[in-house]
Amino acid sequence: MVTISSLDVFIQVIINGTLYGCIYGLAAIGLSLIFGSMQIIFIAQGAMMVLASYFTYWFFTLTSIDPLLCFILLLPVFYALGAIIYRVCFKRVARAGKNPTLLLAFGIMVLFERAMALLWSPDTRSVTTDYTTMSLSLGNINISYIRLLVFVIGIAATIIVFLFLKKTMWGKAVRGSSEDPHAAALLGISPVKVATLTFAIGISLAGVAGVAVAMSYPFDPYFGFIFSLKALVAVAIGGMGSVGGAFIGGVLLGLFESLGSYLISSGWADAISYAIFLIVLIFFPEGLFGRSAKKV
Amino acid sequence: MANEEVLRLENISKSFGGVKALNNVSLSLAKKKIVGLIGPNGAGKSTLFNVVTSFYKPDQGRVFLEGRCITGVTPYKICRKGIGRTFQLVKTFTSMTAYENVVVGALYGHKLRGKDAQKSAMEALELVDLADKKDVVTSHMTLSDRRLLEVARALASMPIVVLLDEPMAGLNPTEIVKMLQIINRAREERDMGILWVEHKVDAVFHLCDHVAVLDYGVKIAEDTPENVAHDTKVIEAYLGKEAVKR
Amino acid sequence: MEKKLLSVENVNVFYGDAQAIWDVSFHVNQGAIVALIGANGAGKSTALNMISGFNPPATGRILYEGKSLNNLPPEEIVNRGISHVPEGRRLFKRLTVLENLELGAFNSTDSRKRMKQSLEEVFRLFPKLEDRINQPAGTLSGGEQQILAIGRAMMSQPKLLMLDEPSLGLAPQIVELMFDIITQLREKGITILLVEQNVYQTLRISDYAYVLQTGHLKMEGRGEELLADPDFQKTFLGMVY
Amino acid sequence: MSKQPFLSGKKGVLGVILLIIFLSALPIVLEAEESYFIYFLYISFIYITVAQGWNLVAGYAGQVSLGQHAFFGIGAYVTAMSWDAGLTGYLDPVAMFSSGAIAALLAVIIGLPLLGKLRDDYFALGTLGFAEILRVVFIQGKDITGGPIGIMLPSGRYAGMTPYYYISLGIAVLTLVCIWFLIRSRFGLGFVAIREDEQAAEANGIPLLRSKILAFSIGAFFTGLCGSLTAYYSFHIHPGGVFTLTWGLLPLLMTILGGIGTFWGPVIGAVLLAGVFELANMWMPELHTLISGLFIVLVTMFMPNGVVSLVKGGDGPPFLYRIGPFRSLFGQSNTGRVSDGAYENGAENTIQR
Repeated sequence: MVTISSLDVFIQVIINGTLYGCIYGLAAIGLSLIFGSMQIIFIAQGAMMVLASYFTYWFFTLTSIDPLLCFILLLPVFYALGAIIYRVCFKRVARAGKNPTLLLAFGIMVLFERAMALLWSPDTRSVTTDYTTMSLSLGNINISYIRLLVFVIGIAATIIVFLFLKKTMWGKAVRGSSEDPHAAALLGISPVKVATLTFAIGISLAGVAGVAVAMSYPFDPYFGFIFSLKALVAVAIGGMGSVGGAFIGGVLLGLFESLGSYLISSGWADAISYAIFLIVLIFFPEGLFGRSAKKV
Repeated sequence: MANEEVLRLENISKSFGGVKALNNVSLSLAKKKIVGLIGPNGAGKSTLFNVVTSFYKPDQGRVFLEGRCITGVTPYKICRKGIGRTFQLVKTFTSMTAYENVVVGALYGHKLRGKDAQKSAMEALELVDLADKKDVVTSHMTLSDRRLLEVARALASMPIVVLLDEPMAGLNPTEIVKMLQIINRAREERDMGILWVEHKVDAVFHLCDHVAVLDYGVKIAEDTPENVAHDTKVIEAYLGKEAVKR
Repeated sequence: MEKKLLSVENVNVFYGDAQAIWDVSFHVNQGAIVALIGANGAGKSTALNMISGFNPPATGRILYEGKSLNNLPPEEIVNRGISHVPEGRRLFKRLTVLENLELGAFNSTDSRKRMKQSLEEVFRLFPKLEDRINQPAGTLSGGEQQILAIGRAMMSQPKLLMLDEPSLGLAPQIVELMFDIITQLREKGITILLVEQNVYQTLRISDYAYVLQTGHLKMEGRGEELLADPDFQKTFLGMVY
Repeated sequence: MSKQPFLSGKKGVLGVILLIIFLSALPIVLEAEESYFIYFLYISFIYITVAQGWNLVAGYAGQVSLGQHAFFGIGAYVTAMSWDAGLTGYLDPVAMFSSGAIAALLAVIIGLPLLGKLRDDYFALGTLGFAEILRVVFIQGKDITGGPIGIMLPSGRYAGMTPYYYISLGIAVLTLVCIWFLIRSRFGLGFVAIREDEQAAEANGIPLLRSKILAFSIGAFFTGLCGSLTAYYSFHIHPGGVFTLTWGLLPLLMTILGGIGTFWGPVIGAVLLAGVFELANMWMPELHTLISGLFIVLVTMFMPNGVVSLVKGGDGPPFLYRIGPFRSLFGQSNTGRVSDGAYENGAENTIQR
C-alpha cells in the first residue's frame, strides 16, 4: 500500500510540475521571440505577467468579469503595450548594443514593479473563482481544472505562435529578419515594423501567462522577477530563439523543480533551477536541443 | 644570416563543416624577408593567419617559430613568443590614444616595463610616422592612420614575425604608397620576417621576396613575384580559365 | 540613343568618417548589362548599397526612371523595381527555399495572384529550385544558393537587378553557369548592374563597364576595349612585371 | 573643450586632499550622532565603493556583472558569522579584510567558469543566477547561516555614528585610490583593451581570462568590505537583506547614471542617486521607489554615457583618457579631433533605419 500511494504522489508531482512548467513555457516563448529577433533579453517579462495578473484581479473584483474572459480582453491591451514599449524605449537604444538594452529592460522591470506596488499595495493577492478548487480526479490523482486549462492554453498559444511564424507572410518575415536583418531589409521588409510586431507578440504572451498566474497562484508586485528568471532558464534550456524549444524548456524546468522539491526540499527549488541554468549556459550554449530546435 | 628561417608552417589543414579552408599548406619565412600571400576571396588566407596566431586550431599540421613548435599555444602567448599581427577589419582600441594602443603591445606583447615600454612604443610610433599623433584618440583617426597604428602596435611587441592582414584595404593610392614605404622600413630596421596577405597584387609584387598563391585552400604556386606573375595557374585562378585560353 | 534607366551623378559616399566613393558618375541603360569592377575596397559594394538606400550619398544624385532615389527608405526602392542580390548571398538559411522566395515578394503580397505568377516565373527560369522548395536554404550547394538568391530577388519582379559578386566562392564550372544565367536574364528584358572580381568573364558578357579604384572612377568603356587597353591590364590586373 | 574636468594636475590633487580633510572634519563640526547629513555621507561612501567596484568590472573591463549582491552578502555573512562564533570582534579590521578577501576568492572561483565560458549577456545572467543560488544556499543553511532569519549580532555594542562615518570614508578613499592607480597601470590598460576588442587584446599578448578575473575579484573585494561594514551597522544579517538584488542593481544604476567606464562617474552617480533617494524619501515617501525605475529607463534612453559625458562637453571620447605614469614623459595630451563624424556609427546604423 505504501509503495502505491508514493507512486501516486510521484505521478501527482510530475503532473503538477508539467502544468506549472506551462506557465514558464508561456513566458519563455515571448522572451525567446524577442531575443531571437532583436537579441534583447527582456527581463521585464515577469513584470508584464504580473501586470496582467493585476488587471485580471482588478476586473474580477471590481466588475466580476470571469478571469477566463481576461485571456481575450487583455490580448489587445498587451499587444499595444508591447508595441509602445518597443517604439518608445527600445527602438532608440537597440543600436547602442546589448548591455544598454538589458539595462533598459531592467529599468522597465523596476519601474513597473514599483508602480504596481504603489497602485495596488505590495500585499499578496489571489483570484478565487467558483471553479478554483474544482479538480479532476483520476483514482488518487487530482488535477485542478485551472491547471489543466493553463496547460491547454499554453499548448494552444505555442501552436498559434508556431503557425503564425510558419504560415503567415509576417511570420516568415520575423523569422527571416531574425536570421539576417540586413538581407530582410534588402527585400523591403522594414526592420522596425518586424521588431515592433515581435515585441507586441512577446508581451501579449506575457499577458496570457499573467492571466494564467492570477488564476492559479497568489501573487504580489515583485512576483514577476522570479518568473523572468525562470523563463530565461527555460529559453536557455530550449535554445535561444526557438519557440518550441522554449515551451518544452519551460515544461522541463517545471518538472525538474517539482521533482527537486519532492525529492530534496521545496526550499531548494529555485537553486536547482538556477543551477540547471548555469550548467546549460556553460556547457550547452546552444540549448539542450541544439541546432535542430533552432530551426523555428 | 640572410636565410635564417623564423617561421615554418608544415602541412596545415583546416576544415569548417566539411569545407576544406586549408589543404596541406606549407610555408617558410626567413628573417628580413617578406612573403606575400595572395589568392581570390575565400582562398583561405585569413584562415591561415588565424591558425598561425592560434585563434583556430589546425586539424593537421604544425607551426614552428624559430624552430620551436607553437601549435596549440594560446593566442596571447603566441604574441609573447614573437608573432605580431594586424587585422583585415582594423581592430584598434578605439577609446585609447594612439600611444596607449601601442604601449599595450609593448607592455603585454613583450612584457616590457616602465621606460623600456615607453621607448619601445615611441620607436614603433616613429617608425610608422605617427609620433606626432600619439595623443590623438583612435576613434578620431583616419582609416589609414589606424592601419598604421595597428602595425605600430604589433611592432611594439618586438616580434620575430609580423602578419599583415590586408593592410592596404580601403586605402587610397597616396596612402598605399605610404604603407608600402613603412612596410619596407619595418623590414629594414627590424630583425624580423613579414607574412603579408594582400588583395592588391601589384603592391605585394612591389615589395615581396616571395609570393605564395592560395586557391581553394591549396597553395598553387610559390615563387618570386616575376615568376608568379607569369604562372598560368595563377592567372587562371585570378582571371578565370577563359583568360588563359585567350 | 538608348534610354537611361539609372543614372548616378557625382556622388560622394561616406562610411562614418571615411569617404568610400569620390565624385563618381555612371549610368545604366535600359536592357543592358553594366559592370562595376575593381579590387576589394574599391567601393563597388558601397555603390550598390548606396543605390538600394542603405548608405545614401552625402552629395550627388541618383536618378531612376528620371526620378530621384536620394533618401528613400530601402523598402520604397524595392517597390520602385530595384532588386539587390547582396554579396555572400545572405539567404535565410533556416527557412525553406519556398519561404525564401516568398519573402522576396514581401512587398507585393497584397495580391496572391502576383505572388503565384512570380513564383511560376522563377521556377521557369530555375527549374531546379522547384524540386527543392521544402528544403532549408542552408542545405543547398553554393551554386544553388546563388541561384536561389537571384530567384528571391526576381520575386519582386524588378526592372533593375543588382548582383554583387555572384560568382564568389563558386567552383569554376558553376561560375560559367552563373554568367550564362545573367545573360539569360538580360534576354528576358531585365537590366543588370553587375559587381564582379571575375574580370574576364564579366567583361565578356557586359555591354559596358566602369572600373573603380579606391572609390574613384578610374576608367570606363566597352568590355573588349578595356581588355585590349594596356593601361587597364596594368592597373587592374596588377601584373606589372 | 574641457578635457579632464577633475583632478587634472597638481591643483586637482590638492583639491581632492582638501575635500578629504573637509570630510574628515565634518563630524567634529556637525553633531555626528544627530546629523542626517552624516548618515547621508556614510551611505554615499558605501554606494561610491560598491559602484566603483562594479565600474571596474563592467565599465573598464567590459564584463557586466549582475551578481554583485553575492559579494556584498558574502562580506556581510563572513563578518557576522565570525563575530557570532567569537573569532573576531566588533568593527574588527581583520574581520573586515577577511570578508573582502573571501568575497574576492569567491569571485575567482566562480569567475573561472563564468568569465571563461560566458560572454556579454550570458555572463550577466550567469552572475545573476549565481547570486540567486547563493541566496537560496544561505536561506537553507540551517544553523550555520541562521536560515531565513539570519544572524542577530549584539546591538548593544553600537558605538555611535562617528566610527561608521570614518570607516566608510576610509573604505571609499581606499577604493578610489586603488582604482585610480590600477586603471593607470598596465592592468587598467589591459582591461580597457579587452573591453574594446577581445581578439585584438589577445593578439597583443593580454591574457584574457586572467585579466577579467583580476577585475572581477578586485570589484568583489571592495563590495565585500561594504557588506562587512553593513553587518556591523545593522546588527541583523539575513539573506533577504544582504543578498537582495538591490545591492546588485544599485551600483549599476549609479555608475550608468554618472558615466560608466569613467573614474568620477560612479562617484557622481552614487552621490546624486543617494541624494535623490533621500530627498524623495523625505518629501514624497510614496513615490520614492518608483523614481529609481524611472531613472534607469530615462538614463539609458537619453544619456547612455552618463552625467560625466555632459561635463566633458558632448561627444568627446567618454572613456579612459590617458595612462598617467606613461604620459608624464611626453608632456600634455591633446585630444583634438582629426576629422568629423563618429566612425563607430558607420555601417550598422545605415542598416537600422
